[in-house]
Amino acid sequence: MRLTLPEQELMSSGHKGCQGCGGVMAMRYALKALGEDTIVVIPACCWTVLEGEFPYTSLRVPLLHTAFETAASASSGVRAALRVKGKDDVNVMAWAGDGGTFDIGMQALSGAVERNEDFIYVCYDNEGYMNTGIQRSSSTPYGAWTTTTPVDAFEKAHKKNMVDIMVSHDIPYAATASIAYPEDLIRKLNKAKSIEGAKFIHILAPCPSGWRCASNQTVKLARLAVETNVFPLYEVEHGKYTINRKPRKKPAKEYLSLQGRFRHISDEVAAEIQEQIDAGWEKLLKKEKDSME
Amino acid sequence: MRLTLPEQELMSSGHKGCQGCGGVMAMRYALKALGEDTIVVIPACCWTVLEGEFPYTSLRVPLLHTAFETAASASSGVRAALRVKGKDDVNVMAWAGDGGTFDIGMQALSGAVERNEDFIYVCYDNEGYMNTGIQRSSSTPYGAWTTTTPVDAFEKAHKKNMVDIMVSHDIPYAATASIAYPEDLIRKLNKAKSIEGAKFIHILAPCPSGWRCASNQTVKLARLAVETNVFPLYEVEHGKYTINRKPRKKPAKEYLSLQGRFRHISDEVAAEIQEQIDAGWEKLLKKEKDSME
Amino acid sequence: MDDEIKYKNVKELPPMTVSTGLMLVNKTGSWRSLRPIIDEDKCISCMICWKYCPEACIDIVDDKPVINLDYCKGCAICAEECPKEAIEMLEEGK
Amino acid sequence: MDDEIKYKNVKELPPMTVSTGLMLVNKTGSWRSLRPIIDEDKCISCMICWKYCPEACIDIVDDKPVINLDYCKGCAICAEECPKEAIEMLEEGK
Amino acid sequence: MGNHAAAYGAKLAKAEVVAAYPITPQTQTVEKISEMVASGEMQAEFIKVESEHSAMAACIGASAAGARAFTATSSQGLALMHELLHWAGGARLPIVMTNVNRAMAPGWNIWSEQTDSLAQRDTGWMQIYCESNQEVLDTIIQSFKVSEKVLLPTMICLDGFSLSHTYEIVDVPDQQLIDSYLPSFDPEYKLDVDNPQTFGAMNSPDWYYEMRYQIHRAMVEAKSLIIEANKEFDEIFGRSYGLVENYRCEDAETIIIASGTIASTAKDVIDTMIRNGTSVGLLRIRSFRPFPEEEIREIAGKAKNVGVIDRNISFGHEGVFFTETKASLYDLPEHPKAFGFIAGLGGRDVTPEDIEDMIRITASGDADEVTWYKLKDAGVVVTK
Amino acid sequence: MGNHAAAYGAKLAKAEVVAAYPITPQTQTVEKISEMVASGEMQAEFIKVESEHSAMAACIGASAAGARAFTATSSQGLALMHELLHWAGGARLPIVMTNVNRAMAPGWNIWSEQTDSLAQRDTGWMQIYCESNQEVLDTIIQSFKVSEKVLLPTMICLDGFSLSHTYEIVDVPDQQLIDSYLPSFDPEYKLDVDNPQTFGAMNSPDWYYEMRYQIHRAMVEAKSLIIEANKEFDEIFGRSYGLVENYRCEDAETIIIASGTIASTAKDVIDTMIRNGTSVGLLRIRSFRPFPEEEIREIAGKAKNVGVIDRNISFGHEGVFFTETKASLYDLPEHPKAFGFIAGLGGRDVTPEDIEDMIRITASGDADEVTWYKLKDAGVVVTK
Amino acid sequence: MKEIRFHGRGGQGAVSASNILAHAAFLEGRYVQAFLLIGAERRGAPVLAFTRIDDKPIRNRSQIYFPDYVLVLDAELANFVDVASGIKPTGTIFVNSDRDGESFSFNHKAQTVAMDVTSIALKHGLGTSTSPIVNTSVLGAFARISGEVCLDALLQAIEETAPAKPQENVRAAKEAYEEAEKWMTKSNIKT
Amino acid sequence: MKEIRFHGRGGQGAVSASNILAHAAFLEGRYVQAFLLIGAERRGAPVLAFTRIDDKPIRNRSQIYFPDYVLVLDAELANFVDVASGIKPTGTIFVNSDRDGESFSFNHKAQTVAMDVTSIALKHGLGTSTSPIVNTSVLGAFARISGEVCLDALLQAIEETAPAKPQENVRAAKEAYEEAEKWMTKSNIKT
Ligand SMILES: Cc1ncc(C[n+]2csc(CCOP(=O)(O)OP(=O)(O)O)c2C)c(N)n1
Ligand SMILES: Cc1ncc(C[n+]2csc(CCOP(=O)(O)OP(=O)(O)O)c2C)c(N)n1
Ligand code: SF4
Ligand code: SF4
Ligand code: SF4
Ligand code: SF4
Ligand code: SF4
Ligand code: SF4
Ligand SMILES: [Mg+2]
Ligand SMILES: [Mg+2]
Repeated sequence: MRLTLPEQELMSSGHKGCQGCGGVMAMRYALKALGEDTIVVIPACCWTVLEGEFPYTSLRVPLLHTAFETAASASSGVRAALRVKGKDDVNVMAWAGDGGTFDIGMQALSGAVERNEDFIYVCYDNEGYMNTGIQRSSSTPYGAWTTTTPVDAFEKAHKKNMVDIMVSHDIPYAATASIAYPEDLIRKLNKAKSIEGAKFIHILAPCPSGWRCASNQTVKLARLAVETNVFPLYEVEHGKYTINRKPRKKPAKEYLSLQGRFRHISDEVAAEIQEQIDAGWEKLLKKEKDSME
Repeated sequence: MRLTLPEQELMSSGHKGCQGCGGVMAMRYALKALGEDTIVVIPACCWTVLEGEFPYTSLRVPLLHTAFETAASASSGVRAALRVKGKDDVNVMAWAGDGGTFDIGMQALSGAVERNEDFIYVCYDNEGYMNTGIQRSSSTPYGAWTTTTPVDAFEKAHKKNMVDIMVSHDIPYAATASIAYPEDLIRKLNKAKSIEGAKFIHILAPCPSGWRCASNQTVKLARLAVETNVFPLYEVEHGKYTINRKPRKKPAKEYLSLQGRFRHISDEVAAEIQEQIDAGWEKLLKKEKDSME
Repeated sequence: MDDEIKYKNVKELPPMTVSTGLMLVNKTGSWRSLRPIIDEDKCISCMICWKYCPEACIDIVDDKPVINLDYCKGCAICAEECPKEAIEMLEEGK
Repeated sequence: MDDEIKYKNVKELPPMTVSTGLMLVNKTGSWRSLRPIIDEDKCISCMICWKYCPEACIDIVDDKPVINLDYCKGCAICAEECPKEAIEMLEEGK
Repeated sequence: MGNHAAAYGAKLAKAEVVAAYPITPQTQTVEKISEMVASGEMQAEFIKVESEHSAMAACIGASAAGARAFTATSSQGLALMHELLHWAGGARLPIVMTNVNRAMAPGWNIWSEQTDSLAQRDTGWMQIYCESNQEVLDTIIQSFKVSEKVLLPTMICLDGFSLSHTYEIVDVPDQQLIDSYLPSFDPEYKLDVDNPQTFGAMNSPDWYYEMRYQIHRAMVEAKSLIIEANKEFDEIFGRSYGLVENYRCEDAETIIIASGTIASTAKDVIDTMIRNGTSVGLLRIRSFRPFPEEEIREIAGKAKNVGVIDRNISFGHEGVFFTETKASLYDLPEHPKAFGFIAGLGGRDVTPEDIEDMIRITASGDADEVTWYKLKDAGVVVTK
Repeated sequence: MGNHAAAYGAKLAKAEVVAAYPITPQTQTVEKISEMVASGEMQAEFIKVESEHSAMAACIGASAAGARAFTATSSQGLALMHELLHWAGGARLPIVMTNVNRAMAPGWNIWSEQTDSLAQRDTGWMQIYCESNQEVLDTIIQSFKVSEKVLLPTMICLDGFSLSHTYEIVDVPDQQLIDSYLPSFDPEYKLDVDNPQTFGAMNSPDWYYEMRYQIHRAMVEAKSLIIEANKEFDEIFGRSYGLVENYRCEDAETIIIASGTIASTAKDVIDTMIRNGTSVGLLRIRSFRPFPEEEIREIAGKAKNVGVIDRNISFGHEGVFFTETKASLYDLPEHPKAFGFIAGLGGRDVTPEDIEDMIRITASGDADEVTWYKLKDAGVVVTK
Repeated sequence: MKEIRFHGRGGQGAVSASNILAHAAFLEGRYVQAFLLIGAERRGAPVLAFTRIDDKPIRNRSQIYFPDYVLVLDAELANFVDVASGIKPTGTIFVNSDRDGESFSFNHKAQTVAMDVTSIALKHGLGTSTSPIVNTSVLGAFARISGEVCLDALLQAIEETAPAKPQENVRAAKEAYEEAEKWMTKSNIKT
Repeated sequence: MKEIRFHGRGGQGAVSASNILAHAAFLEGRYVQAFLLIGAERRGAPVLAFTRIDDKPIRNRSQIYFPDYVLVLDAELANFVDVASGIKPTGTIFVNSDRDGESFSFNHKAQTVAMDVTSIALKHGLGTSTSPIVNTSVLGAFARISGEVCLDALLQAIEETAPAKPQENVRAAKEAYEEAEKWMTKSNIKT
C-alpha cells in the first residue's frame, strides 16, 4: 500500500457538509499539504455552516470565522500579528467560496495582493452561492441555472477569470487545482507555502446540491472539468504560465449532461459553450506560449 | 484660428481646484467629449470638494455625489433607471480618483464591469489620496513620498495596473489618456461613448499640491510622463492592445526631478525606477504584439 | 478535544464563541441511506477510496480500507471511484 | 443657473442638498498672486492657452484669447505652454 | 412565505429597479424577484450586484435618477449597507427595503433578532415592524406612497423564519387597485439632463444643520401620512395598521409593549388572560421611526405597569424599545412603572407561556428594571 | 493636535498592529503613525489597507491572533466599518479606536457632529467622549487596559477640528511609567497553532442568547473597571476622568448635560453663571457605553431642571443623549423636568453665549421638550 | 387548532409537504401556517417542518412543541431522532415504513401508524429508489388517516404547489390515500 | 485671554504660524490653543487660523469672533477678505505689506500696522518671490509689536516646530523682530 497523500487528517469527520461535498474534500487536501502550523480564516460560505457548531469544530488547526467580505483583510491582520510576534513559520490560509472571492470579497483580496501579504488565499469554487441556496455568483458559468438565473433567463455572463485578475495584480503565485487531482493540489499548496508573498489557489469543488447531480459524481465531474478543458489545471509563477495537464480533449457535453443545472440548455447553447471552452483553451495555450518568451 | 477641442464648456469657472490642477483639466475635456447628455457620478475625492458648495456647482450637467466606494455601483443604478425609463441616449460617467478606483472602489468597479454595465468609468489619477492631504494609494508609484510613505520609508509597492486588471475582466474598452494630450483623450471618450457596455479610461492628472511642483508644471509633467514611458498612452479594445504613442524615450529623471515627491530618491533608486519603466514598456510592447496575433 | 462538551449555564460558557471540541460528536452516519460495503476479495488496497472520501471516514487498518459507519454519509464516491468496483452501496435498513 | 442664491431660512431651502446655481459666484481671481498678461503682438491665436487653462477662464473673443481675471488663479500654465512665450506672469499688487 | 410576500409587494408596487443580494433568511425574496423579472411578470431592472453595499449604492443611483427602487436584505447585509443607509436618508431618496431580522455574528446565527435593524435607527430611515406576511406585502405598497411624499426611505422589518419562512394566507391585491392607490413615482428633484442639477455637494455649517432639521421634520410629518396612507388603504383593501396597534389596552392596568411576531403571539395570550380576569393589553409598535411618542404616551401612559419585550440589546445599556418607551413616557405627570425584558435573542423561541410569564412579572409591579428572560443561569433571575 | 495625541497614545500603549485609512479630519493620526513606524520610533506593523472596512477586518484578525490592535477613523469611515464593529464586539476583541466625530454625508460636511459614533451605540463597543487632547491620549492608554480586561473594544471619540485639529498642551507620559500601568496583551483565547481553537462558529439558539448576555454583562462590569483604571492612572499620572464628570452639580437647580467640546466650553459658562448667582452645574458624559445610568440618576436626579445638549439627531425621534438620559431618570420617584437641545450639527459653532442661552431656557422650566437651537427659521422657535 | 410535525431529510421534501398540507387546508377555508425549523440543514441531514391548521386566524408564531400528528418521511430517521417528542397522548405518529406500526414503540399513549408509501412514490416516478420523493404520498395517506383535509383539496394543493411533476404527485397522493383506506379497513380503524 | 487670528493662503503657512505662536507662549508657561477654520481649502485659496493664549487652562472651544490681533500674511487678501472682521477696538491688525499702515482703513478703532516682511523671508531663502514663506517673519514682527511673546520663546518654538529650514526661519524671525523694533522707534510706538 502506497499513499499518494499525507496521511495526517487535520479535518475531522462529523462535519455537516452535504453528502459528496467537493468543498469538504478541498479542505481536507489543503490541510494535508499545509500541516498543523496553519491558521485558517473563513468568511461566510458553506464552510461556515458545515465546519461545526459551537462548541465544536471540525478543524484541528486554529480557525477564525469572519465576515463574508473579509477573508483577505482579516488574514492580513493575522499575518501582521504573527509577524510582530516573530512567528514566521506559521501559514495563514484564507479559505473562501467563489462568492466570497469573486464578488463580495474581491476588494479585500485585491488590496491584500497589492500589499503582497504573505498568505495563501484559497478559493474553493462551487460556482455559486451555495450556502444561501444556489444563487449566481460571478463564477457561475455561462448557461447554468441557479435560483437567480432561472431557466428562462439562465446565466449569460462568463465566469470571471480570477487567476488572470490576480496575475494582473503581479501576484507571485497563482494556480488552479481540482479535487479530482489531489496530488497536484497538494503540490501546488506546498509550492505556495515555499513562496514569500501573496498566493492564490483556485480549486474547482463540485457541489452535488447546487449542481444538481448525484452525490457520487463529485470527483468524476471535477475530473471531467479538466478533461474537457472547462477548468484547465495551470499555474502562474511571477507571470509565467504553465499548463499542468493538456488532456486529449473530451466534449463538454459529457460534463454538462451530468448536471441538473445545465439540463435546460438547448443544443445551440451547448455548442456555444463548447466554442467558449475551445476559445478559452486557445487563449490559455497562447498565454503559456507568450509568457515563456 | 482652429480649435482642436470642442468649444462648449460644460465645466464652469469658479470651481475650487488648486492652481494648476490636472484633475480639473481632465473633467473639462471629458465633458467636452461627452456633451450635455451626460450624467456624472462622483465619489469622495478632490472633485467632491473642488466641484462646488451647496447651492452651487461647477458642472452644467447633472451630477450625483456619492460615497467614496460607490462610483461604479451608484452609476449602475443610474443606468438601470435610465434603461427602465427608455432613455438610452444618455451617457453615464463615473468619475473617481485613483483612491476611489484602485482601492476603496475596486470591488464596486469589478462588479460593474463583470455585469458589463453600460457606462464610462473614468479614473483621474493623481497617484495618491490628495483630497485628504497626500496619502499613498495603490496608484502611488515606486519611490514616491507621501505623508504615509515618508522619505525614510518611501513607497515600495509598484503602481497597480488597473488597465490590465480591467482587461482581465474582459472589458470591451479600456484606455489610458493624459491631460497633456486632450485631443487623444477626447477621441478616446468619444470611442468609449460609441461602444456598448463597460468602458474604463485611466487619465493621468498631475497634482501640483501633491506632487510638490509648481502649478505651471501640470501639463509639462503629464507630457513628460508619456515621453518617458512612465505613463504610456494606449487603448485596449476587446483585448487588443494599441499603443497610441511610441515616443523617442526621454530619461525618467527629467520627469522625476521636477517633482518634490521624488526629491529624496538616491541615484540607485532613480536607476531602479528607470529599469522598471523600461521593463514595463517592453511588457506593453509585447502585449501589443501578442494581442495582435 | 474529542469529548462531548456540556455547558449547563451561562457561567460555564467561555466569554466568546470559541469551539474547543471536535465535531466527532456529530455522528453523521445517521444521514446515510446507502451503506458502502467493501468486498475484501476485490480490494487491492490502492486507497483511492480513502483518498476521495469527503468524510475522512475511511480508516487504514492493516493496510486495508475500513469504513467508519459512525460518520459515513453514504455519498458513494468511494464506490464510484474504486478502480476495482470493490465497493457496493446497499440501501440502509434493508 | 448663473445667479447668486440667497436662502434666508430653512423654509426656503430645497428638501435636500441640491445645487442649482453655478460656481461662477465664486470669483477665484482672489486666489491669484501672479497675473498673466498676453502680449498681443506675440500671440498667434493658436489657442493652446485656452486649451490648457484649468479654470476655463480664457475666452475667445474675435479669435483671440482673453483672460477673465475674475477667475484666473494665476497658475501660469498658459504662460508655460504658450508656444510663442506671449504670456508673462506679473506679481499681483505690484 | 414572508419573503415571497415581500417580492409580490415589490412587484405590485411596480418597483422599477431592484438591486439586491442573497442572504439567509431573505434569499427567497431575491429568488422570487429574479424569477418574476426573468419571466416578464415583473417589469423591472434587476441588478445582480456583488454585495449589499453595492445593492444600496445602486438603489441610491436609481432613485436619484427618478426610478422607484427596492431592495431586501438581512443582518450582516443590512450592516454592510450602513454608510449608505445614512446616505439614502440624507439624500432624501424614497427607497423601500425589507429587512429580515436576524441576529448578528459572531458566532454565526441566522435566526430572528431585531438588533440588526434597530442599530440602524439613526440613519434617517423610517422603520416599520410587521407581524404577518399580509402586513409585509401591504406595508411595502403603503411605504412607497409615504416615502415618496416625505422623501425618505423606509425599512420594513420582518422576523427571520417566523415570518420570512412561514407560509400563510396572503391576499395578493389586484394590480389595478394598487395602481389606483399608488401613483407612479415622478420626483421633482432628480438627475435629468434636461434640467441639470447637482446632488449632495459640500454643505458647510451654513446650511447643513437646517438640512438635517428638514430630514427630521419630514419624518415627524410622516406620522400623519402613515396614518393617512393606512386609512386610504383600508378604504380600498379593507386592511389598516397605523403607527401602533392598540390591542385591548383600554383601561388595562398592565400593558405589554412588543413588536413583530412576539406581538402576534402575545395577542393570543392577552385574550386568554383577559378571559381569566387579568386586566392587560398589548401595545404593538409598528412604526419605530418615526417614533410614535404621542401614541405610546396616550395608550401606555394610563397603565399602572408597563412591560417592554425587547428582541434586541443595546450592550451596556438595555433594550432599545425599553429605553425609548421610558423616554417618551418621561414627562407625563404620573407615569407607569416600567419593566424591560430581553427575550428571544438569536432565535430563542418566545412561547405564549413565556409571554404570559412576562406579563405576570410586569403586573406584579415588583421586578428588576430589566430581566434577561429565561437566561440559562441555573434558575437565578438575572438583571442588567 | 488631537490627531497627534491619538497617535502618541497608540504608540505609548505599544499597539502592535495598526490598520487604518485616512479620512478628514482624522488623517494626521494615520500620518503620524506612518512616520513613527517608518522611523522605528514605534514598533508596530502598520497595514495600509484599501478601506476602513478592511482596516477593521485587519484589526479583528490581528486581535484574534493575540496582538494589541489600534485604528482611527471618522464618520463615513466609521460607518463603512459598521458590520465589523458588530463583529469586533461580538468576538470580544479588545481593539481600541479613535473616532473623530464628523457629520455624515450627503451633503458632504467634514465638520463636527456626533451622530456618526452614536449611531454605533448598539454594536458592543464601549464609547468614551473626550473634551481635551490630553484626555484623548490618556484614554487610549486606559482603554486598552479596560478593554483587555473585559474583552470588549473601545471607541474613543473626539470632536472634529475642535479637538482633532487643535494644538494645545499635552503631557506625553514617560514610556516606562506607561509600561508599569499597562501590562502587555496576553489573551487567554487566541489563534494559536499550539492550542488550536475555532472562533466564531455557528451558534444556535441554544447558547447565542447567553453569549449576548455575556457581552452585555462584561460591558456593565466595565463601569467599575473604568473607574478603577482612572484611579490607578491618577495615582501615577495625576489625571483622572471617570464615567461622567460632575462639574459643580452639587445642589444645582439646573443641570446641563453635554459631552465633548461643548461640555468643555460649558465649564466657562457655568463658572460665570454661578458667579452671577445662577444655581447651575454641568454633567459631562464621558462614557456613553457602558451607559452611566446610576451616575446620571444620582447627579442629575436631584435637579429641578435638566437640559441635554445633543450634537446629534436620531431622525424621527430626538437627540440620543436626551432619550437615554430621560430613560435613566425614569424610575426616580420624583424626577426633574427635562429639555432637549439639538445644537452644533455639521460643525455649527456652539458658543459660550449659546450655552448660556440654553441653560437659561432650561432653568426657566418652561420650554418645548426639544428645541432645535438656533435653527435658521426667521426667529421662530422650532420644536420637534 | 391542529399541529403537525414532519420529519425528513434535507432534499426529501418535508418542507414542501408542510406547505402543501397548509395549502390544502386553506383551500378548505381554514386558517393555516407552515414553517420550518432551520438549522441550515444539508442534503441528507435530518430536517423538521410544521403545519398549523385552525378555524380562526393563527397568531401564535412560536414553535410547535406538542404536535397532534407527527409524519415521518423516512423510517430510518426514527433510529436517530426522537420523532415522538412531545406528541400528544391523543396524537398519531405516521411512519413511512414497510414495518408494522406496532413494532415502533415510541410512546405509550399516541398511536403509531406505519405504511409503505415509498413503493407508491416510486411507482409514479417520484425520485429514485435510493432517494424517493415521498412527501405527497405521505400526505395522501395522512389525509385519509387523519381526516384533517379532504382528498380533493389535497390534490388541488399538490397540483398548485408541487415544485415538479404535479400530475405524478397527484396520482401518487391519490393512490396513497386509497392504500390508507384499505389499510384502515384492514386494521379496522374508523375516523 | 488673548485671541489672535491669522489670514493667509493655502500653502503659505498660516496654520503653522498659529501653532508656532501657541508653542512659543507655552514655552513661556502660558496656556494655549491653536486651531484652524477649515473649509478644505486648496493651494492659493484664503485660509484662517487662530491662537488663544491665557494664564489659565483654556476650555472655550468655540471659534474666535472678536480677536485681539489679526495677522495678515498676504496683503492682497485684504482686497477680498474682511480681515478686520470683529477685531476689538483695542486690537491691532498687522499686515505684511510695503504699503503704509494708515493706507489700510479697515476699522476706525483698531490700529493697523503694516510692515514688509516678505523681503526678510526671501533674504533668508524662505520660499520664492512668487510664493514667499512669510509666517515666521510675521511672527517675529508680531512678537515685538504685541509683546505677547518674548523673542527667545518664539525662536525656540520655531526651531522646534518649523516644518522645514528651522535655522533660516529663526534668523528671519529675528530679523523681523529687529525690523519691528526699528519701525516702532521710528513710528514712536511704545509697548
Ligand atoms: C454581508 C453578507 N451578505 C450576505 C451574506 C449571506 N451569505 C452567506 S454565505 C453566502 C454565499 C456564499 O457563497 P460562496 O462564497 O460562493 O460560498 P459557498 O456557500 O458557495 O460555499 C451568502 C450570500 C452574509 N453572510 N454576509
Ligand atoms: C469611506 C470613506 N473613507 C475615507 C474617506 C475620506 N476620503 C475622502 S477623499 C479621499 C481620498 C481620495 O483619493 P482619490 O480617490 O485618489 O482622489 P483625490 O482626492 O486624489 O482626487 C479620502 C481618503 C471618505 N470620504 N469615505
Ligand atoms: S451545498 Fe454544495 S458546497 Fe455546500 S456543503 Fe453542500 S455540497 Fe458542499
Ligand atoms: S490637491 Fe491636487 S488634485 Fe486636488 S484639487 Fe489640488 S491639484 Fe487638484
Ligand atoms: S478504492 Fe477499491 S480497491 Fe482501492 S482500496 Fe478502496 S476498496 Fe480497495
Ligand atoms: S460512501 Fe462516501 S462517506 Fe461513505 S465511505 Fe464512501 S466516500 Fe466516504
Ligand atoms: S498660447 Fe500663446 S500664442 Fe497661442 S493663443 Fe495663447 S497667448 Fe496666443
Ligand atoms: S494663469 Fe492659469 S488660470 Fe490664469 S489664465 Fe493662465 S492657465 Fe488660466
Ligand atoms: Mg460558492
Ligand atoms: Mg488621487
